[in-house]
Amino acid sequence: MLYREVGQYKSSYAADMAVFPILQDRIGIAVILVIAYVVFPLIGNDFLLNTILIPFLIFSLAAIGLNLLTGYTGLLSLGTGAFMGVGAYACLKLTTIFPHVNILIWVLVSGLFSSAVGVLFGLPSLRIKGFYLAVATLAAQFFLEWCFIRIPWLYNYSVSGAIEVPLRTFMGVPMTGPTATSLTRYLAVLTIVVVLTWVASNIVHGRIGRMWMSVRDMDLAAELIGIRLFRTKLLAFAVSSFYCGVAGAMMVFLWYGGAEAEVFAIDQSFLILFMVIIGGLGTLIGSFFGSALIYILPIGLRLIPGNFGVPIRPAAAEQLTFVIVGALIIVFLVVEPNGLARLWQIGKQKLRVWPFPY
Amino acid sequence: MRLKLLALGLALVIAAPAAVTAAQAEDGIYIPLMSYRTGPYSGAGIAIFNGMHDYLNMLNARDGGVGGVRLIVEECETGYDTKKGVECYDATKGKHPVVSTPYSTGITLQLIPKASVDKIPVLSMAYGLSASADGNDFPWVFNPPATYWDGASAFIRHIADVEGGFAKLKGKTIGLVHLDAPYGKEPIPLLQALAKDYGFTLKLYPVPGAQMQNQTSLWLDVRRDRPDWIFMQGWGAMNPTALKEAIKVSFPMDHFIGNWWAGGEDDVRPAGPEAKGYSALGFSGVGQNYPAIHDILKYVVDKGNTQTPKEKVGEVLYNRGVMNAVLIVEAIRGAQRLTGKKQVTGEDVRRGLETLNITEARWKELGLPDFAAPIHLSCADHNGHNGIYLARWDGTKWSKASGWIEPIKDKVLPLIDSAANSYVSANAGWPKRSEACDKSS
Amino acid sequence: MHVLYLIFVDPFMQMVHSPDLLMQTLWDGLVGGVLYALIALGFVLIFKASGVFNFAQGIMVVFAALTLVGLHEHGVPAFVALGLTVLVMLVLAFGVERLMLRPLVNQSEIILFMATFGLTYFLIGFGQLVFGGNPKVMIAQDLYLPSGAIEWKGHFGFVSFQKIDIAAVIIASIMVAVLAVFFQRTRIGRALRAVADSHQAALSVGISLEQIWVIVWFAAGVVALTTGIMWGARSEVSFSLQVIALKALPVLILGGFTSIPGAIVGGLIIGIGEKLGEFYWGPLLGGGIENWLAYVIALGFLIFRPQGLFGEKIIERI
Amino acid sequence: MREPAANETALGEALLAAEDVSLSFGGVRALTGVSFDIRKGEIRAIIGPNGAGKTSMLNVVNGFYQPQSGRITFKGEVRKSMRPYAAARGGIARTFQNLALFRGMTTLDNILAGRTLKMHRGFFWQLLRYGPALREEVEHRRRVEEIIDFLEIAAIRKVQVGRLPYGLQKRVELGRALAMEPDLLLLDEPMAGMNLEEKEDMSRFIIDVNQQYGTTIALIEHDMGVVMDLSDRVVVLDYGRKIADGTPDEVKRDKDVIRAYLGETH
Repeated sequence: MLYREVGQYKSSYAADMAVFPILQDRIGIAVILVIAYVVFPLIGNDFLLNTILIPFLIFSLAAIGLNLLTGYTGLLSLGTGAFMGVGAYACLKLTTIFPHVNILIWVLVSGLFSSAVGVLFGLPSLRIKGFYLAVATLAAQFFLEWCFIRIPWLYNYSVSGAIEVPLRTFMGVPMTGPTATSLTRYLAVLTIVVVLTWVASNIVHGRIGRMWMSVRDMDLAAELIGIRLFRTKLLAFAVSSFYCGVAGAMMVFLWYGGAEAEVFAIDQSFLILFMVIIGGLGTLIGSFFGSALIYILPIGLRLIPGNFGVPIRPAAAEQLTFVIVGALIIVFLVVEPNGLARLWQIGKQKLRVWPFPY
Repeated sequence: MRLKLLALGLALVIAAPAAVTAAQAEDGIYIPLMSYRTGPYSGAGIAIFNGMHDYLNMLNARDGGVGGVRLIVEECETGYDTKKGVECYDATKGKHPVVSTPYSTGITLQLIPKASVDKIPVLSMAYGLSASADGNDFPWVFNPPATYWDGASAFIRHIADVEGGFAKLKGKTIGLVHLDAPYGKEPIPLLQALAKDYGFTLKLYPVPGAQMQNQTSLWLDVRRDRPDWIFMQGWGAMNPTALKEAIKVSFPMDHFIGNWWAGGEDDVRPAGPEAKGYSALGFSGVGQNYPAIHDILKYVVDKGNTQTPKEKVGEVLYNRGVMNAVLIVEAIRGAQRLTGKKQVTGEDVRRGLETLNITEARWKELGLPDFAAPIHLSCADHNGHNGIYLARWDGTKWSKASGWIEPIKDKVLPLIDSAANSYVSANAGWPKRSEACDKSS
Repeated sequence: MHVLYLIFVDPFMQMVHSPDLLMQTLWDGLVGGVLYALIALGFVLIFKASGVFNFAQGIMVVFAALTLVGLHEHGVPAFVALGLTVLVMLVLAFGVERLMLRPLVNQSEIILFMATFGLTYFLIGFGQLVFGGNPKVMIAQDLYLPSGAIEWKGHFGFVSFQKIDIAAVIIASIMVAVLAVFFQRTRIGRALRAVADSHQAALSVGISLEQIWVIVWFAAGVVALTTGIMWGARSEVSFSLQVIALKALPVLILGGFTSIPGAIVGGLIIGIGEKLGEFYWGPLLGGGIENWLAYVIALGFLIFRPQGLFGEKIIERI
Repeated sequence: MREPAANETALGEALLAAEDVSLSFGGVRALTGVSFDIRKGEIRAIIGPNGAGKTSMLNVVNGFYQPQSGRITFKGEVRKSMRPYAAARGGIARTFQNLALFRGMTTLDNILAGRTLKMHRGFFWQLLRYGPALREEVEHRRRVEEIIDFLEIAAIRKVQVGRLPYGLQKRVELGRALAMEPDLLLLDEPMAGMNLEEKEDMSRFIIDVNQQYGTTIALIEHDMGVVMDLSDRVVVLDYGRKIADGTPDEVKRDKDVIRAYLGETH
């Protein structure tokens, strides 16, 4: 009976409306933050930081972005990869033109460019819905991909045609570029993700979140209680693309350290969509679960055979990974169509009555 | 039931990466191969990595390794995906690899900045960043034996020979069919410069990545423009499709030349006998007729220690893999010589690469007579800009169809210089070379 | 001014000046369109009968072709391999119904859509695991598919018709005709249409949904196999083909998700439209616009006709 | 039968008047030349057999359908048709025959969503959920809690409405409409599918809303007993035409109504 809310009375509406109304949840969050900020940096090697945690956080943020659009507002998008790309290229241009401004500021600002593009491609949502809209976002995906390759100005006319990340320092510490350590990059990514997750949670728990969910659940009724559908949808496109854009900029500047346009191809869009659905549509915590499962699990699967001495060819392991991930997606959908976040809730419910079964 | 699933899933997720850190250290020289036997480019990948794998294993079986130290060869599957490539790199980093061979331009670009930090040299054999041929700016990156610019310039030299001199190029139209990605676009600046110098017209025919198997309209363009020659900077499924389409618009095959990634057996076979006469650049020998390849057959293939079917040994890309392995091994030998150590590190191998000198005689010693042009690297020149030959497809197999063609170095080198400079200036804070220079042996 | 000339005048001048190229473009567009239409047809079959937006249709094309070639590589005679592949598609249909659709019955559209993503991954991995990941050459000769070309020469130039393309068009037409007869004339076909109209109605007249699902997935599998053979013969059999399969989506948008004639007409419009666009207007933008042109055509179309070419006007009720 | 005396004096001028409204879909005529008005403070019933065009009429009033001809006067303003947003802004709220709740949201969120138009703190305060934005949330929460108490649904405050039984969902939907503090409340069969007890509760809520808040109500209902009890005036539609209009007593005696409607059902 460790996890229970009995005896925790709220004396104000404000307390009741807090994002984590239960004490144990608040403690849990504090513990996670301590682990993330103190324990991981102390024990983490490059592999843990650079291959597991940084990408995990970045994918989580992108998944949150897509979740705001697809999970909260009910607009299916297959253009996430391209919107991430917009963020990355915007960040490159900004830091090229204004090299003295802190790169982290540009990472955030580049999200705004992604927002603008997102709104532009969200315009068809005025007329079209569902899978039809998904195809409209595919148009964004392919068109933007073409732009990333075809407009040399975007990648500073570099011969390789790729984004080359320059060295940028913050108070003398390298943040980006080859000399930036995994630890600095990890802390920067972590901070941005924590802050933006907090903001996202504020949005979805407030008026705007309710407007989005209203549109998702029953757009006609939403209109009749005075929600302007078009504006609300565009706002969702804008905020969602902002998150994706920031994730894209972080991906190139704080993780890869250089990238080709191919990184933002359609596969990326699908990957993030998997994360959102497996994690749970319309939940923020689900975005983290989804990102963990879809990104980290295959790494684990690839490493397990080697570490347990099972002789398996890497290619076969890779193909098996595809089979397993594919099967897992189906199994998860069958077992819990509402995603990992729902399982998490059920788990908490079990804890609440533990050790009694009901 | 659901909870158990969740718990199991989470346990898997957490346990797996943790297990990695406890990677066992084994005695020997660790060479990770970033392979791709899956994914869209697996056709080429399988052949290349078979070649590398088999040659290195042959050394282990025949000589007990290099200089008495066993080679530990481990593949990490990237699927040609940059993300997985970086993951492989980080996963293997802890085991002290002596060299990294990313085999994808995307992954190479990721590793170039990391190389000097992690002290692991990058050997990108005739791919990656052309500018990295400049050893002063890129002390940790090597891309012998030739850059894409060398390749494209060799193509121009070849057609000048056929046409009867560079002067005859004037007024000609030369088409570049290329993958619409950084790799495919690489030759453009060089060809543009040459077009200006020699007075030919350059026409670009980009193939978007997603359209690799759907090139009909592009080849209609070719049919409309009727270029005199076509050079193809192609890759993967793009190549056979391009050949089929070229046949469709009846473009003369003997005026159609691919670069060295458009010259494998799988690239031309689907096009059938009509592809006869198509040629492609190459820099490593074809066929099984080399003592070293015989050794591979004897020590590895016949023993069943490989995934390679016997008839695939000696194919173009297989032999290219062998050549890549030779470069690695020669660099390790060089490092052992320079340091006197047997168990060398990445730093030592970097020095070995910088002093790499494979003469004609040395190729022979290695059991690969006339397999490739002599390669000589130096601190400033990490490429060599070596000779390239033309291989022609006779409908069933590739065979050498020319002698060594020299790249047009006086055009390529300035371009390398300026590209290296612009890379360094774009990457503000790029470290200055601090590595000492060894005398070549 | 010059730009306007290049956009509005020059392409048409070219069309008039070299009619052979125009005809060649139209023919190539037609063939491409037929193949898009075939992929879209697979989508439509499944969507109509089970309401599932089957993302895996593209990969089923590759998987079917890979199975065929892979079996042949293992020494199975071509036509036996063909039969076995049809059998494999049947097993796949059963598996999908039993393991995926049945447990997910009554779930929302997006969940089913996601499940087909899972299927896509599964098939990619499984196909490579069994048959190897390297690209393969379609066994066109063994299947007695013609090769070579017929050239039609006139005083204005020549138009070349690949025999394999002609075969593709003919086989596709036969396939569509067979499907149409199947839907209109047979008992199962009528049952299929009943399911499309209303699941409940179908249940109430005693049609087993499970059977229907197996049948449509099997039919979609056979369509996929046909598409795979044709496309494989035109280039090669490899997994990069799946990206092209996405082109079926704009085709569906044009034609509507539930209309077989829509899929065909949509396919032709997209096929011909993107070839014309790429050939005559592409050079203005540096080429390579074929990658997104189809989507933009579909998008522009959607804004004016959100329900597709053959879809019914949607009246929203509340 | 409801006591008319108390309300007779309160009945003011027309809040909304529809004149000669015609609506058709393709070739099908849903409404033909319908005119009627709703006066301030009254409970106005719209009745008629199935397919008579009742719901279409409500849809025209709150702008979901645009009629081909006719005009609508709302709060003195004459327009050709309403628009949903303008209708909501002007104070028209609505419940639906087949429920149009936000099924994935909790009861609380559903009703809070009804307050969207009353909330004004901008986007940037929303990002922080602090200061004015939080104060605003709390203030509206207080109003919503009043409605929750009024409708006696406190126990299901934090339950996803998709999981609630039908009767409670109807109540939540009423709550959402009330949260808009409407001037005109349109109720489309608020008691459909309810048992007697639930109907009585719902009737009580409707009367209370009308009397406590002075909200004008237009409702569609099939249960004649309820209609006769609740409403001040009744308009009767049949095949998209108005066939009668008046007090419940007048309508009940109307020959056309008996023939078209009562005669068939009773």
